[in-house]
Amino acid sequence: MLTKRFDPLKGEMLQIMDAEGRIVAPELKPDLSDERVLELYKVMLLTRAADTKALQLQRQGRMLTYAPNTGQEAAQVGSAAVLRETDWLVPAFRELGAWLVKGVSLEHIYLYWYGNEWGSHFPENVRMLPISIPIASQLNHALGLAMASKLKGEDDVTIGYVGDGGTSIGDFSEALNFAGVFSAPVVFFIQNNQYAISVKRAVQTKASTLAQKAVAAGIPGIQVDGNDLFAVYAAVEEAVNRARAGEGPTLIEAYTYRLGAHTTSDDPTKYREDDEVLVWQARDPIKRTKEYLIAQGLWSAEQDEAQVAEYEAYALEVFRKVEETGEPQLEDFFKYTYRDMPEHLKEQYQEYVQYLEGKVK
Amino acid sequence: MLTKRFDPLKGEMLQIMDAEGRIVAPELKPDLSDERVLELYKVMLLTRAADTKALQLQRQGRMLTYAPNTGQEAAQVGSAAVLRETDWLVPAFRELGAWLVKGVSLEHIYLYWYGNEWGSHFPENVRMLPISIPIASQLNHALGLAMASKLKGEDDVTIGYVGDGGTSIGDFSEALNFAGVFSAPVVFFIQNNQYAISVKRAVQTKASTLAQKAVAAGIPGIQVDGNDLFAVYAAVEEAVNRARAGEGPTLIEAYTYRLGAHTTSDDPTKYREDDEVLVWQARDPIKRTKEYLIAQGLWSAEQDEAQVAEYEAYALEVFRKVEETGEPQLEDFFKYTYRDMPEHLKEQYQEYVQYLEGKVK
Amino acid sequence: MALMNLVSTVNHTLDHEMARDERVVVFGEDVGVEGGVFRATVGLQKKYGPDRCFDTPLAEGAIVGMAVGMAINGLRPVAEIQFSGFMYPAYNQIVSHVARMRNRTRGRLTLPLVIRMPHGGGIKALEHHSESLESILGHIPGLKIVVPSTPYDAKGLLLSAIRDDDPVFFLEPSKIYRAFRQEVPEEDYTIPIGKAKIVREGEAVTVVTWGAYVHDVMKAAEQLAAEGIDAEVIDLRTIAPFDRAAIVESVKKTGRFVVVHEAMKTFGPGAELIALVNEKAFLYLEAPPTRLTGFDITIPLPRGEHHYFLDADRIAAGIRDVVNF
Amino acid sequence: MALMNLVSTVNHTLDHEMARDERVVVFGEDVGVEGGVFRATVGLQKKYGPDRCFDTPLAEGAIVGMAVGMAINGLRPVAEIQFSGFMYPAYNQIVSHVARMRNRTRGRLTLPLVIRMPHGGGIKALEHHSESLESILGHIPGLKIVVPSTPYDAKGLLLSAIRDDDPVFFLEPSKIYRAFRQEVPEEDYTIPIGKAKIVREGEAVTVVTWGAYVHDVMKAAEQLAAEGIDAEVIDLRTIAPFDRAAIVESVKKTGRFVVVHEAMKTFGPGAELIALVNEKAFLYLEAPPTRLTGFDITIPLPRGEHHYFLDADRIAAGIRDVVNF
Ligand SMILES: Cc1ncc(C[n+]2csc(CCOP(=O)(O)OP(=O)(O)O)c2C)c(N)n1
Ligand SMILES: Cc1ncc(C[n+]2csc(CCOP(=O)(O)OP(=O)(O)O)c2C)c(N)n1
Ligand SMILES: [Mg+2]
Ligand SMILES: [Mg+2]
Repeated sequence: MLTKRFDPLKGEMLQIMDAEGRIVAPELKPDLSDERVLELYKVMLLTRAADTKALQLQRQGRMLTYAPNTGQEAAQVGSAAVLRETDWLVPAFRELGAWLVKGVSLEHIYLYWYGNEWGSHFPENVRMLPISIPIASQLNHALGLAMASKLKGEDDVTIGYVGDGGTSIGDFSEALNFAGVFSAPVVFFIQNNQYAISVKRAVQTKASTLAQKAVAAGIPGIQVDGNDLFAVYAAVEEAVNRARAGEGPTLIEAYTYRLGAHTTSDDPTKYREDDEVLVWQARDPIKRTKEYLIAQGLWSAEQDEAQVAEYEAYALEVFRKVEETGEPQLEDFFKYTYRDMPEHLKEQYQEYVQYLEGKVK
Repeated sequence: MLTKRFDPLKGEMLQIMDAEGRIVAPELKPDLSDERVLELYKVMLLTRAADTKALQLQRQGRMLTYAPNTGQEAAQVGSAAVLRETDWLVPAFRELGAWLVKGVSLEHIYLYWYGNEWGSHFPENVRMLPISIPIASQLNHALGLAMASKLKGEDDVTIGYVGDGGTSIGDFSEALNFAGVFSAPVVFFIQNNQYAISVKRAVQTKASTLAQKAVAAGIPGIQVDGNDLFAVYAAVEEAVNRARAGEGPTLIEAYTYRLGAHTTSDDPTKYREDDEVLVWQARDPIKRTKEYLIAQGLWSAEQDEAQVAEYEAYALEVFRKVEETGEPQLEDFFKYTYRDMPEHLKEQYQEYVQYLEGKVK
Repeated sequence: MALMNLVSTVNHTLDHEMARDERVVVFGEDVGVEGGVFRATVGLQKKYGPDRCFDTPLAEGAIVGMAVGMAINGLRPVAEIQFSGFMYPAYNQIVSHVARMRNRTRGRLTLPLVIRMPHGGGIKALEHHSESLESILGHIPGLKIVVPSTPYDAKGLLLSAIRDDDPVFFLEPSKIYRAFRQEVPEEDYTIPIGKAKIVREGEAVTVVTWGAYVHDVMKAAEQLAAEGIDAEVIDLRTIAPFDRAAIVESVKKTGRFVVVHEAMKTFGPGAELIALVNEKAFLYLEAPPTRLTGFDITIPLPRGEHHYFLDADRIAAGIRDVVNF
Repeated sequence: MALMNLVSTVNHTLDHEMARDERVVVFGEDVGVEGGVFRATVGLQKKYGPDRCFDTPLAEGAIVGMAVGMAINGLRPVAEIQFSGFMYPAYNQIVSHVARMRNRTRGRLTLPLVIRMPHGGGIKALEHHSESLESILGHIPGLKIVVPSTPYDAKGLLLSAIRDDDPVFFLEPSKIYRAFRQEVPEEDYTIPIGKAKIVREGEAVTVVTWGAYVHDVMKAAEQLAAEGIDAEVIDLRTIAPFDRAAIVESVKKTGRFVVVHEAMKTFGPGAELIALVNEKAFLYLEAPPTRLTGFDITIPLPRGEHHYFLDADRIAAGIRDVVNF
């Protein structure tokens, strides 16, 4: 078991592919076909293209606030890739790659960041919760989804995402602890990107790893190289299998880095050195996976360039569609508070419509 | 260091005196004079006498709800005994022995349980917070008191108490984590009495010890035999010294048992077997310490009986005084909401006084 | 039909619905093995097994957050918070998620869940065991809040709550858990959420209240009737979204309005009802709409709590003032 | 004197008070190294060192709970909650301890602490970044709640808040953090907590508001003045305990009352003011006291948020209705 072999209390971290795309632990490499690896790599590329576009559009004043994912694509894509369709994915707010793997359309995602609630209305078959802004609170929903699967006798698994900052808030400990007690089929996945806005990981906790927080709940925990697609996949696969077999929850810390800003309102030069960023750029998960694929003869620099261009064009096209959705329906703001609109909301809505009509006249 | 020698992850628990009062680890025995040990033993006796009386009085309908301490006296007295006058004690609600050691009068304590707020108005020199009913929330106050000592450059230490149930709620993890990050001079002391009302320790968490929850915060943790006065004292002494020296917080789990009911509204036969209680009665901290003292020639069965009788009489006398305090001052309920009574409260108070006067007429 | 008190009715109703709908799961602190500190869930674990009724670790935020996930994934969780004063650790889950999941997802994800809790005071309890949360919860769009005043109502309202597709807070007045018994039908019946009940018709003044105070207000009304003051008493039953029409209609008839509640006065639930009466029946008002409420203080410990709570005499005096205005 | 906007005034004022009183410590998420996501604490760590101004891990409950302990042990903590929508995890600390420590100990332990947070919306932010918490906090006895509407007031009120022996919530309307600048004296001055300010005298109607809406209401008042409607505008400034006399006196003069706020309507802060006006000035009322507020819905995401917030036109229309009643 990986969680036995890599003890976070001893500072051990699972790595399978190094920063140059070389396989350093072939015996641990997950059993993925070349096509599947390429497929996942392409989602990583799309994730980055969507990021790049969103940032451009935001600077043009067309997109609103946006939380970039650059640098974290392997952690996101590698983790969600393990799930099957009936498994549940519970996001925090910075897992674009994971959502794409889970089948959410880029249109939904852009629509959300564009400030429209319909961006969180996913199709029936996409088992993903909406973005959760209150940090770590979503982990208890992951617990609940998993508990329901278990109590219903279904073998679906839930994965819940959280950031390094999120491990400090009570919900994190509570969710892990409940999951341990109930042997809930859930995987808690930390994207440790070293920052909570400006607050460094070292200020977040004195624990030397975040994976060791599993000890408090008596559940297995493991730290993995979060920029290594294979390591992430392998650890999540083991955890998901364990959960599916009724053996309870796992905590996974993906050690990664946010190469961009916290959100488009953030200026990271205020709190970190360029040198640090350079170090992590060399560990870029996309670069690394690309080098692996090229070395395997599965991909080329030219194909890569063309694919990136295609995805950027696609992202722009999707955004244009989103822009064209225009004004949201006024009634929607009132309609979804309860199943049936109560009388006082009908009144508020109607009075407002009347006011607006009066203004137009 | 005890926290290095006794690793909760290996199931190791510090014990110095066994259930028969024999010293099993003489090299670890804290450096306490015979008089001091006897003094502490007497506080344990007083604690139990006060408990016994309170329960009797409650059954007579004279005392209100009361949370008994029987079985936990060593954990309470042994921990607080380490503190000096300027150190802070932050209670949960079941640490009578600790409060007595810290210098709170039994009169205050009875007055509180009798349902009068003045029971929490301690003298200026007693650095103890009032009872905190919302489980574990008080640990963040302990953190804050300790942080203030540190920031003011004073070397006072704070001890914060919590139950086994309290380790599941977010405040517990948050307080430990903050304390670790800031190296706050605080000791978190768990009275693991095996139950949170009816919920067994095993349902509270899958962690095999509560002490190991320290790992999540990256701070030292240790499990001690909570019915062993010396083990408790030794572990707390080490932790307090460390905190005072600026070396940060410690988590201590005192492994003990609530021999009585959760409170006077609780019936433990609904959720636990008599056999279990019998096992723990044999481990009674008072019996054990008494046997030690008698073996040392410091005490006798006769002295013990007389002392118990004296304390029970004393407790009754204190309670009678409390009963005589009569009705609380009406104005007090309004007066202490703000420093100065705002106009709306003056109005509410005056209207009510008028109403009462009108009724009397 | 059986004679039941309020808490045994809650127990009977949970049993009834767990038998009928296997999606219903019941959990909370001390809810399983012990059957709840008030015995509201006694016997359910034995009957339905520990998958359907179980104890949780001590953490209200996780209890409510878990209920959110369960409700999304096909269950109908009925969670217990041990006392309403211990709801606060779950307040983030309540405001940020329980209230909003439907709107946030434009109806894609809904939360058919119930949070039950003992509510209000007057039972000589410790601090934090006497809280009234109507406006703290009622201010949040998306929540439904129900307070029964009788065993009969409790069954009908609780069945409605569990079957409701929206999250419902079911606040059980602990003071009357065992205060009296009533005939409660064994059969299935529901009482609609959102409808108030006129418990006494009258012409002189409209008195709105709910929960334990319904009984004190009724006592006051009887006192007043003896003096020739004929009060109309409305049991609001649902605090959010509440029955505005029932109140407005009654005030249009009586011209006078009193609201009686346990919660603190300022920014409390009574203020809302007075604002409503102003908005909808201003021209009918013959006296200032009036609140008889708790003081703006922390509810005293047992030795002083009788000062905080209203009794029939004080209520009658307050109503009399409005009628004699 | 220097021209300052609201957020730079907060920064200046914290600096001022940290220099004057070494018991003042400032902390919260991103407060230290970065100087706050809105830059309200920028430069303070550099100037006063990391013992006086520092970052905390991410946990609002611990931030507030730690402030409680610090205040008891001789400091004057000024904690920041990053947005008011993230106050909920601290709500248990706030209700159970911040509000009650003085009363619980009959004055033995007091909490001179300040919780600052950006408040309200209208800044096209993500979900949970636009919350108005007046009644959620104001209902709790023992808390003081202040909302400044100008840089000048912000300094005077914040100094009062830090020097107050009771816990004060200082809600900073984020919409006007940088909306305009004003001359703010370098010197020490305080503005008393609990006193409202008449920002425009008038005879036709009393309009009470606070925070960012003061400016929209003033715009509306100018529009109305052009029509010959002379509104009296009161900036409430303190939400709890609020200045009842100022409101009542004004309503006795004008006979008409409108309250304008961002928070949701039902069980919202406006209800309380209307209840007060009823209790204290019923016989002076010539029209129903009226609320112009947010709808009872979750504040929409940016594409729709303009529907939630009132502008001067809508405010003017609402006031006009009351005047023409
Ligand atoms: C309860 C809560 N407090 C504060 C915030 C404001 N906030 C948004 S993101 C963030 C940092 C989160 O850091 P982390 O968990 O590491 O996730 P990351 O942003 O790095 O992906 C903060 C403090 C929030 N959203 N929720
Ligand atoms: C937040 C909160 N939830 C629930 C309760 C009700 N309650 C009072 S004591 C208790 C059990 C506490 O167990 P533990 O922490 O082990 O302390 P012990 O009673 O054993 O001393 C519970 C659930 C509470 N006081 N606070
Ligand atoms: Mg992070
Ligand atoms: Mg316990």
